[in-house]
Parts: sequence; C-alpha cells; structure tokens
Amino acid sequence: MHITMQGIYKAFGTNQVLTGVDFELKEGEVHALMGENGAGKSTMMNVLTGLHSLDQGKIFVDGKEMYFKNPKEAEQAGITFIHQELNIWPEMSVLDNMFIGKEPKKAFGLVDSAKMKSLAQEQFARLDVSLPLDKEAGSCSVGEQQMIEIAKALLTKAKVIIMDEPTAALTEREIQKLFEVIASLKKEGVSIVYISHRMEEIFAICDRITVMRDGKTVDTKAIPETNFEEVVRKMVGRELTDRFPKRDSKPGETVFEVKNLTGKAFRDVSFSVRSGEIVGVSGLMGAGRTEIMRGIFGLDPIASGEVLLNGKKVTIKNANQAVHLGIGFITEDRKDEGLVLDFSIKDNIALPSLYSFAPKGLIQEKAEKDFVDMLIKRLTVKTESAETRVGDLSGGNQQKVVIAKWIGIGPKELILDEPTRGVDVGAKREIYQLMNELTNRGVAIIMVSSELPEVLGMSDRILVVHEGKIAGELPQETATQENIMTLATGGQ
Amino acid sequence: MKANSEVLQTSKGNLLQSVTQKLGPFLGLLILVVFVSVMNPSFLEPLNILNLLRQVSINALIAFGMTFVILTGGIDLSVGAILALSSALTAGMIVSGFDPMLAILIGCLLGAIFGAVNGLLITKGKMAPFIATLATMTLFRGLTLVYTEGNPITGLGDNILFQLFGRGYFLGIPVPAVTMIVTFIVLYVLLHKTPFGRQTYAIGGNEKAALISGIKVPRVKVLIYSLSGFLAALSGAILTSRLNSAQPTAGASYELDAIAAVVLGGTSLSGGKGRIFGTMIGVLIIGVLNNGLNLLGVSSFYQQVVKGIVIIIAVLLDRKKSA
Amino acid sequence: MKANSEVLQTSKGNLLQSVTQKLGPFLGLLILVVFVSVMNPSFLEPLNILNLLRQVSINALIAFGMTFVILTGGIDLSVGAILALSSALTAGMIVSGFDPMLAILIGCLLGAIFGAVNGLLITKGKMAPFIATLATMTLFRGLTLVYTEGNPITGLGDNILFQLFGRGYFLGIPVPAVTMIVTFIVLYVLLHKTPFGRQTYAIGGNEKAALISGIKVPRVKVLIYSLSGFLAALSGAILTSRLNSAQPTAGASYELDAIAAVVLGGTSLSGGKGRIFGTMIGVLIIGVLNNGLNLLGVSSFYQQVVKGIVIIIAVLLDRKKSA
Amino acid sequence: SMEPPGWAKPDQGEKKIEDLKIGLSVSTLNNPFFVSLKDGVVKEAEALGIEVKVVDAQDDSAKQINDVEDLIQQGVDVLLINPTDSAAISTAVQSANSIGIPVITLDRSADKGEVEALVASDNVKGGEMAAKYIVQQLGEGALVAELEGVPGASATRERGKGFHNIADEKLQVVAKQAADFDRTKGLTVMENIIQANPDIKAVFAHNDEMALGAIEAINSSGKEIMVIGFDGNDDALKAIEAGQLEATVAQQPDLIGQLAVKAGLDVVQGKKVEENIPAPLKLVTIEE
Ligand SMILES: Nc1ncnc2c1ncn2[C@@H]1O[C@H](COP(=O)(O)OP(=O)(O)OP(=O)(O)O)[C@@H](O)[C@H]1O
Ligand SMILES: Nc1ncnc2c1ncn2[C@@H]1O[C@H](COP(=O)(O)OP(=O)(O)OP(=O)(O)O)[C@@H](O)[C@H]1O
Ligand SMILES: [Mg+2]
Ligand SMILES: [Mg+2]
Repeated sequence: MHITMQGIYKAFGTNQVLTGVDFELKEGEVHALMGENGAGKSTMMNVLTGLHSLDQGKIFVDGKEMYFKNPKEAEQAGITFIHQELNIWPEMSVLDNMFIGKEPKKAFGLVDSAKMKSLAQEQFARLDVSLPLDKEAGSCSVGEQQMIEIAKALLTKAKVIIMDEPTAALTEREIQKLFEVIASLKKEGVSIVYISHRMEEIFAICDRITVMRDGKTVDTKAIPETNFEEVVRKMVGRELTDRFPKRDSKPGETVFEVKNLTGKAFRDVSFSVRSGEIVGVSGLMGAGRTEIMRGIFGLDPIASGEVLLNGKKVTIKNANQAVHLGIGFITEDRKDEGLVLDFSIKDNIALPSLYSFAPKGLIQEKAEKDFVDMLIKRLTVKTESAETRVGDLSGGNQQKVVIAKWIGIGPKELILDEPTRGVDVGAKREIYQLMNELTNRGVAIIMVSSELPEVLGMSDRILVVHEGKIAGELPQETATQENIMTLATGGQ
Repeated sequence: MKANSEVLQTSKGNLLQSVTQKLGPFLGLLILVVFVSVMNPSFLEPLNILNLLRQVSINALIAFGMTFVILTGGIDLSVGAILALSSALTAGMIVSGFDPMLAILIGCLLGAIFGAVNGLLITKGKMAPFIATLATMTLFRGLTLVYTEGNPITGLGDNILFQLFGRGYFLGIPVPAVTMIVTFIVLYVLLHKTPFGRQTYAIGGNEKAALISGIKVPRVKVLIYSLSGFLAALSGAILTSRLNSAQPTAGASYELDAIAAVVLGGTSLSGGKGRIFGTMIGVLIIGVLNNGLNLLGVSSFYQQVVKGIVIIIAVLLDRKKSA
Repeated sequence: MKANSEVLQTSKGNLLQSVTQKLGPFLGLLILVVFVSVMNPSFLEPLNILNLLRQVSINALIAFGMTFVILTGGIDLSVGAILALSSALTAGMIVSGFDPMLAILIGCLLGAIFGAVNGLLITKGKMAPFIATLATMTLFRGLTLVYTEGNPITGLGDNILFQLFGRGYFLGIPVPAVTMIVTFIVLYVLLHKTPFGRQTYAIGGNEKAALISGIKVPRVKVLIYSLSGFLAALSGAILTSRLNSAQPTAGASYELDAIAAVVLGGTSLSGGKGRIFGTMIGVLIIGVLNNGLNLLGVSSFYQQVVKGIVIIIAVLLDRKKSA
Repeated sequence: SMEPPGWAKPDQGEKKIEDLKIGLSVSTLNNPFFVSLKDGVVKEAEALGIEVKVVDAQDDSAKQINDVEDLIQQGVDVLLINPTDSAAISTAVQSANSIGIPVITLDRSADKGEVEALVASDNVKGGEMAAKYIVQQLGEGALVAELEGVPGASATRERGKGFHNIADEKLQVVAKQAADFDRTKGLTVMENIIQANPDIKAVFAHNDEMALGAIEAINSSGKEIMVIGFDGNDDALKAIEAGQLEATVAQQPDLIGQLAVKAGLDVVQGKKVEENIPAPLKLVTIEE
C-alpha cells in the first residue's frame, strides 16, 4: 500500500497542531517518524486513520483520494494503528482484549471462541510471548499489555501498521523480538510507520525517516544518508552536544537503605543509596522493579524487611508517611498515577506540599504561586501560565510537572520509575540535567529504567532485578549492555 | 480515573478471590435460604417457591436490563417510571378496544422508545446517565399522572391470554416466571456469546478504547437503554395483568431494587465487570429476603433494617472493590 | 477509564466554553426568574422572596454536602434518611427534656456519625458509594421507623429559640436562610481556600494520583461523608422546627433533589470538577421552579413534566460532558 | 422574631364574593381518594363561580408547608388544607392565622393553630366498623390479618388504631404487614401472609388498593378469605358487586370536598360553622 498525505492542517480549538505536514509511505518500507513531544506525530496518524477529521489537506491511498471516517474503516482498508496510549480493557481477559470489535463469528452471529484462541496463540508464538490467554489484562505489566496490543495488530493482516512508540514499555528482549517481526512483515510487503524517541532503534530498523517540528514536516531522508546529530538538530532546531550530561557529583553518606525487603512480587531485596548518588535499576519487563518501589513507598504491603532513612529505621505504611519522610515517587504511568489531568500545573505541583502553604489553615495563594512559578522556571516547563490544564501539555512537559511536584517537597530521596518514558530527546536531556542538579544538592536518586543507554549513561551504580530478586550490582565503570542483560535474564 | 486504593495494591490470593467472586453471591443466597427455611419450613413448600418465582420475575426483568446498562458504566433510574407509563398506555389501549396481546406488544415497544430517549440524551446529549435518567424519571412519572389523571386504569376485560400473562401457569410454572427464564436465556446468550455482548463489556471497561476499536459506542448504548426500557415495559405488562389494572404510581423505587440486585450479583457499578447470572442470584436474594421476612412475621419497620444490613454484609462479603 | 467520545475531540472555543460554563447555570436561573415574574408578578413580592429563601434552605444545606461528596466522585443517597433519623432522635431528646438547642447540636453530631458510617463502608469496606449509601438509606429509614414506631414525634414544647430556628426571622431574613448563607460562606472558604478543599478536588480528579501525593484519601472521604451527614441533620433540625414535629417519613427522595441541584450547578458527577456557588444556583433553580409552578397554578402532574424537561434543557445547555 | 418583617407583608384589601379565591392544598393526587376529594372541591367551587388554586404536596409534609405559603402568596381568601400529617401542618396553619386567612382542614386535623372547621370521616371509627363487621360475620376469635398502609402515615395509624380497638379483644390478629397503600405490594405481601398463615379467615386492608391486591393473591391461592377494604373507591365497589371484595368502609371524599367549600364560604361571609363537620362513613357490602 502506498500512502501520501499533502498539506494537512488540523487544529484542536484554538490550538493549531498540524500546519501543513506532508508525508509519504511506500510499500514495504519501515518509515520512522520523529519529532519533539507535541510535534503532532500521533495527531497526524490519527487524522490518517479517521479518528480525527482533518481541517484541510489531501490524503491519497494507492493513488486514489481517500478519507476514512473512523478507525474501523481504516482497519478494513488495511491500515492498523497501535496507539501510543494503550487501549486495554483491564477487566477483560487477554484473549477478549485482542478481539474486541472484530470477533470471528459462527452460526447465528455467535462468537467463535475456539477460532479466537487459535488465532491468538499463533500471534503469541510469532512474538514469543507466553501469556495465559485467560489472564486479566489489567494484571499484566505495561510491557505485557504492549505485547498484547502488538499481537492484536498483527491479527488484522494489515498492509500498513502504524506503531506509535511501541517499545516505550518494552525491554531489550521483547524489542529484539519485535524487530524480527517487523523485518518479516517488511518481507511480506507490509509498510510500517515507526514513531519513537529512541535513536538507536530508528537507525537499526528503519529505511527512511521523516522529522517533524511544530506541526510541519522538516525533512524526509533515507536512513543511510543521515545521522544521529542531523536528526536531533532538525528535531529540536538547535545543536545538542551530548545525550547524557556529565555527572560530577560526589556521593556522600548513605541516605537510604532497605534490608531484606520481601513483598508479593519480590524477595529479600537489599540495597542502599548515598546522598548525591544515582542508582539505576534495570531488569526485564515484569521483573518486579515497579513493585519494589511501590513497596518502599508504602503503596503495597510489605511482608518483611526494613527501610532505613539516614540510618534510622522507619515504617512506611502509606504514601503520606513516605512524603513526610521526604521521599518522592515519580511513577511509571504519569497519566494514571502521577497527575490530576484536570488540574492546573499549579495545583498539581502544590498537591504534596499543600499544608506548607497553609500555616494558618487557609492557603496563602501568593506564596503558592511564587513557589510554583519558581519551579516552572527552573524546570523550564513550556507553558503560558501556571494555570494551564496539565492534560493539555505535551508528554515531556507533563513529566517535568511530575518532577516539579516532588522537588517541591524538598526530598531527601527520589524514586524515578521510567522517568523519560515517551519523552523526546530534548526534554530527556533536560530531565537528566535536573537529576544532576538534584544530586549535586545531595538528593539520593533511585532510577528504574528499561532503556539501557539511559541506565548506563546516568547511573553511578546499577542494580539488576531478576524475578523479584536483586541478581547483581554493577559499578558504572564496568557495566555494559551485555553484562546487564546476562544478569537480567538469570545468567551469572 | 476513579479508582480505589486497592487498585494500587495487587490482589492477594488471586485464585481464592476468583472463586469467592464467582460463588460469593450464590453462597449468600444459600445461607439466606437455609436460614429462612429453618425458621419457617413452610418457606420450602412448592406453592411458596412458585409464588416466590412469580414475585421476583418483575424485579428480575428490570434487573436484567439494568445489568447491561451498568456493564456499560451507566445507570437507569427511569425504569420504574417507564414501567408505570407504558403500563398505563397499554391499559389505555386495552380499554379502548385493542387486542390485549397486541397492546402489550405496542406497550413494550413504547418502553423501548422511552429507553431510547435516555440513550440519546446520554450519547447525543452527552448527559451523565444518572442525571439524564433522573430527569426522564420525573418526566415519565409526570406523563403517567397526566395520562391517568392520578387514577388507576381498570376494566381490562377478561381476555384469557392477557390474564394468563401475569397470573397463569404454564406446565405448572407461573407464566411470569417462564417469561423471566426465557428472557434470561436469551439475554445470557446475547451478553456472553455475541459481539454485542462483548461490546457492552468493552464500553464499560474502557470507553475510549472501545471507540478507537471501531465499536459504534453511541449505537450500542442507545440499544442498551432501549432494551432496559423494553424490559421495564414487559414487567409492567406482567404487573398490569397481575393487578388487572394499571396503577399510576406503579414501579416506585423499583430502580433501586433492580440496582441492588445487580450489585448483589457481583456486577461492578463502574462498568465492564459482571455477569447476568449473578444478577439472577441477586434478584433471588432480594426476593427471598422480602418473602422470608414476611413469612417470619418480621415487622415492616425491622424489615427495612434487616434489608439494609443484609445488603451491606452481602456486598462486603463479595468484597466489591469498584468505586 | 470512563471517557466520552468527546474526550477524543477537542473543545471548540475553549474560552467561550469556559465562560458559558461559569455563567451557564446562572443564565438559566435568570431566564427562569424573568419568565415566572412576567407570568405572575407576585413572584417578586418581598414576602415571596423570603418564603423562597426559606423553602430552598433545606435542599441547599443537603446539596452543599452533596457537592463535596460528588466532587470526590462519590454520591450520597442516604441524606434523606439521615435527615429523618436524626430529626426523630433530636425530637425524642427534646421530648424527654433536653434543652432543644443542645438536642439539635447532638442531633447534628449524630448525623455526622451516620455519615461517617457511609464513609467507612466506602473506604474501609471498599463498597461503591452508590450501593453503600443505598443500603444505609434503607437501614436508617428502618431505624427511624423502629424508633418512632411509625408515629410523628410531637409535643416539642415552646422553646422560642427552637421555634425561631425554623420559623423565625433574623434582621428580617428567615433564620433558615441565614443558616444557609452562613453555611455557604464557611463551606465556600473550606472548598476553595484550604488544603482540605484542594484535596477534595484532587481525589475526584485522580484518586490514585491523590493517594501517591500523600493525601490521606480515606480520611478525607470519611470527613466528607460526615459533613454530608451533619448538614442533612442540620436541615432535619430546621424541618423539625418548621413542622413542629419529627416526621418518620421526612426527607423522602430529598437526595434526588440535592443531586439535581448539584448537577444543575455544573458539577460533574464523575468528580473533580465543579463549584459550590454553582450548587447554590442549582438549588435556586429548583426552588424557583417549585415555587413558580405553584404560583402559576400549574397542576402538580404537569409540574413533574415541566421539572423533568427543565432539568434536561438546563443540563444540555450547560453541555455537561461527564460520563 | 417569629413574624415576617413588616415591609414584606402583603396588603390585604377588601374583596367581593365573586372575586373570592380558594386555595386547596392536597396531601397527594396519586391516590384516587384524594383525586375525588379535590374534584369535590373544584366542582362545588365551579358551581358557585369561585376560583380554586390547587397544590399537591406529594405526601411530603415539608412540601406542603411550602405549598401553603405559595397559596398565601397568591392571595387566597380561604385555605382548604388536606394535611399530610396533623402535627406537621400546624406551623402552616399558624402562618395563615398570622396573616388572617381562615383555614379549614379536610380528612385530617391540625394539632395546633386555629382551624375554623375539620371536615372528615372518622378513620378510627372506620377501623372499628371493619373489625366489628368481621366479628359479626365470623364470630369472635377468628384468625385475621391486617394490611397496613405506609408506616407512619396518619391514615395508617388511625385506621389501625380503630381496628385494634375491637380486634385486640375479639379477634386474633396473626399477621400484620405494611403494604404501603399500594396494590402491587398488597398482592405480594398477601401472598406471603397466606403462605405463613394458611388458616386466616379474613383480612382487613387499610385501603381498597391493598384490598384489591390481596384479592388477586387470595384468588390464586384458591383459599376462602374474606377481604375488607377502606375508602369505597370505584374499583372496590365493582369488586364488591362481583362478589370478590366482602366489604369496604366507604368514605365520600367528594362530599368532604363539597362540605369544605361550603364551610369556607360561610367563614368568609362571617357565618358561624361547626368545628367538626362529619362526612358520613358507611360500610358497603354486597347487600347494599
Ligand atoms: N484530543 C486532543 N485535544 C486537544 N489537543 C490535543 C489533542 N490531541 C493532541 N493535542 C495536542 O496536539 C499537540 C500534538 O500532540 P501529538 O500527540 O500529536 O504529539 P506527538 O508528536 O505525538 O507527541 P509525543 O511524542 O509526546 O507523543 C499537543 O500540543 C497536544 O496537546
Ligand atoms: N496490578 C497488578 N495485579 C497483579 N499483578 C501485577 C499487577 N501489576 C503488575 N503485576 C505483575 O507483577 C510482576 C512485576 O511487575 P512490575 O510492574 O513490578 O515489573 P517491572 O519490572 O516494573 O516491569 P515493567 O517494565 O513492565 O514496569 C509482573 O509479573 C506483573 O505481571
Ligand atoms: Mg504521540
Ligand atoms: Mg515497571
């Protein structure tokens, strides 16, 4: 299938998002789409597949002018979209999730469950996923959910598959598997639009790349004819020197320590973090890293073990206690757990430190506003005012608001779970810089991340989690992708 | 967005939980039945069981429709009012000479139309189901009073089919109970074996995702509210036949009994989760409670106290965890 | 998880929308007032306005509490029953010789405790607010009947303060209206100027995020349901004084009027969004409607029809878009 | 203060008889009995060429007080109130008194305040009539059941009281359940009562609606149980003719309405009226 989009315009209310983008997808190619958060990548694909109507512009499919009225129509025509935001029904089984809206039918319009099972198994085998089909999707980890979505897309026998950040929640092994599948799809003549913020991936699997900025196409090039620096420059409109800013903080005393922590999904976890140190936590999808952090923060019950802060034993039974002790937790899913999307930036940032603005019971709005404005400035959140609704910000800026909110409590210890998931290169670098700034001021940081380059680039020490246990610890100097992966997969 | 703290934790003992979740309401019913029959053995007499089945059939039909509505994450407060309005209109048609069975059919279709009004207010009008059906409840009740002028409609003649419809027996089983069972089977298949049923769950589980997956969400919703209206009207027809008249105030607060039955049956008010079989159990729990408390001669004042407490205990046992 | 199709689209004319959203309910009220006074100028007579203020005060107090509850994404169906129960207990205390004002105070505290029961069922018991308060509604109603044996409690003596409480005037304004205005101011500050208010919104906006931000979600919720119970009991005390007796069936379906007022005031039933000022407007809309329709001599049957339609139109105009 | 401020009081001008306005506040219009009562008032007033304003409290005492205020606001010259509850209406009567509008109550009394006249049939007596009739038909000691109205409603209390005055001594009341004046509930509650007490011989229902529901239950149980209702509405009379309902304590709601209008007119014209104006009650059986 061959698709051309010409001069596409799209506005949401007064927000002009697409201002004349052009895009061309050839048959059997893997076409990368890159751009900063909010550049309009997802929107453009939503316009193509009929989820949003376009204001202006033309779309040609195989040379014929064609506009889809809704995603279903696009899918019937052979265009499948794996959305950035997972479309999961948490209460339904994995199997049901894969067939909603396209159930195979048998006599009398009844659903053919047997056929569903065999079709699903076929795709899972192809992706090397071993998930029970009757498991509730909501109890799968984000990564597993992503694999369900990919399998679901493969079921449609599409001629074009759009993948919007498919690897954001995946770890190395799944990513490799996905790349194999993409390669075989390509051989079958399927075209793929690949949206990602991860440079390595783009250069590993794509044939051509289109870079967008501020709702316009900046350039389209064949991958061999361009390079990392050029792409970044075109995306952010300026030169970005190094991806990972230099760390020069000197770790001090041990601030934070856990001993023999055991919970539902992890056992015997012990580690410590010193002031000014960044400890990276790596592991495979579903290894239990998030669960450990939730346990520490008092969100999940702990069976045994202890937590020490500044050498003193503390009990954390709920998030409130954790916050009072000066621990901050930036969760992996900012929309679901990190932000009140309908709140303004100000209200979100002030949320965990509300009482400090209300010494006499009433909130002192001036003090609150000054404080928030200061944080917005320091974290360079791109916004017109502190009153902007957080839900209207781009992903990177939302992430900065979450971080600002926790900086606001004056933390001794910050837990960052996937801090740069879905964040563009520019914003990513700013977040790294922030982390450095924090450690320079003595904050201890635990950074859970599935992006190996990030773990390697930012951590002072690396813990590797395998099946709920700490499989090993690597100092920054000797850590490599290979030895992390060995530990993560249970090897020695 | 709504979520209880428990969503943040993970389920302890998944297996145990899934077993109690499936058997929970059933166990509750069993305990209740054993208790009532020990206290008053006449509870188990065949005639009482048949009575019980006939008594629950009205709430059952309404609760079946409510199950679909609640599965989509909605609620329908207007069912009692639809019951009254369609029952009055049906009776009016019979009095003015329509064939009673035809009148019932038309009445049910009118019920479906009233339900569709709810559906349209919710989908096209983007009103919250609670407030949309609260408003139409007031509206339909008002229309019923206007139409009947506050008087019951009587003189429905002696068409035997019509009388059988609410009062007769078929193969020894009360006809309303037969209607209930047939409806249950049809709806069970619809909910669990057809794409429509899956779409119902999908809308309740994640409406945005359902929309993206190409489900015609507004259409499905309108159909579901129509179904709810249809079933309310059907139970209204049974009531009309049983009472041999249409009462202007019929069905008052039936919506609450139906909702209670659905929830007792383990269906989550936040949508996407639940089973119509559970609703049947929930209906029976409420029916046994009403029937049993009367049999035990519990004063009507204490009946309400007991009912409130039983609902609380049953739901707590079932550990419903939806917001 | 719940989301309407509109979430996928964006709001056209954000500014226009935010203006109509703030003024919407107020405009509705204005149109209604102008219409009624043109049809019957006696509507605007001072005595009628004073009457109106007194008439709305009961619904207003309940609706204020309901605003907090709904902002957290919950609902409280038991307010009418709490009103009846605490009013009966208060009257019982007065009859048995307590100082009436002390009895009112204790009654309100009991109301808060009943509310706390709701809050605990919802937080500790993890019950859905709808079903928890539906069950306690039945329970509290039953307890009221048990306590009063179905009889109104009379013989409340002639303590002048007690009589003034529901029937008197203060500086020419009916005392219930004064109570309402003072309560409004206190709650306005609580909701918009204190951490507690902000936390209320946060819980309704995203409960998980609120929890992770260190908000003691269960505690805030229990307090809010207690507040709702307290205010229901307070309005019960006003009613007791107005009726010079406690009625066992008092407050029936007051919850629905209160919810309607909150929604008419622009607060979203899915939580996190809304204002208590809007609720005041919503209360006035319903009050003007009741008072105006009586003044215009509309028959009570048609009154319900009109009320249903006005609610639908008002909400549609306000384009509430919550599921 | 207990009085509205002076500036807010309406001025009361003198009026001619033709310009009189009657205000009627009914407890509920969802019940044929009160519909007839209202019709009685409206017809009588029409015949006299007087305007009537009707408001319906929907069985809510608080709403009724508001309704009365609204009627006063419309400048009615006499108030006919059919209270939802005798105690609860007192303050409304008092506020009418304070403005000088005469009040006549229908069907139920008011505990406090000045009422010119009460037009009512005696519910307590009616309950006694029903019990006596059962004793007369079945002899002393017969097993009977009682279907009560809405718990707490005054008709429930008074009819029950009258019934028990006699029945407690001469009959055995083995079952007593609320069916809320509702035909549907009358049906299901009766089914359950029969199940629990198969030997009952008679049932007294606090109104005809419940009695008619009970008859449906009795018919399908195949038992012989005598049903006595209360009110005497059209359906009940038809059922008596058909031999299904044994008897009903018939009230004459339209007559109550007529009498009230007459009394109201008399009061306004300064004539004296009886404090208690009885509307005859009579036991209707198949013989009559
Ligand atoms: N439904 C919507 N309503 C209003 N604004 C929207 C909507 N969807 C997207 N936007 C806005 O459009 C802009 C582009 O968003 P889009 O999601 O297309 O960016 P993106 O390039 O995919 O970014 P990311 O890398 O963060 O996914 C953003 O400013 C966003 O806030
Ligand atoms: N809500 C839940 N209910 C039940 N099981 C869960 C839930 N969330 C996660 N799990 C399971 O717990 C295990 C650990 O998941 P966790 O999210 O901690 O992994 P992770 O290492 O953080 O991986 P990811 O990169 O996917 O976030 C997985 O097997 C997952 O399926
Ligand atoms: Mg995107
Ligand atoms: Mg994780």
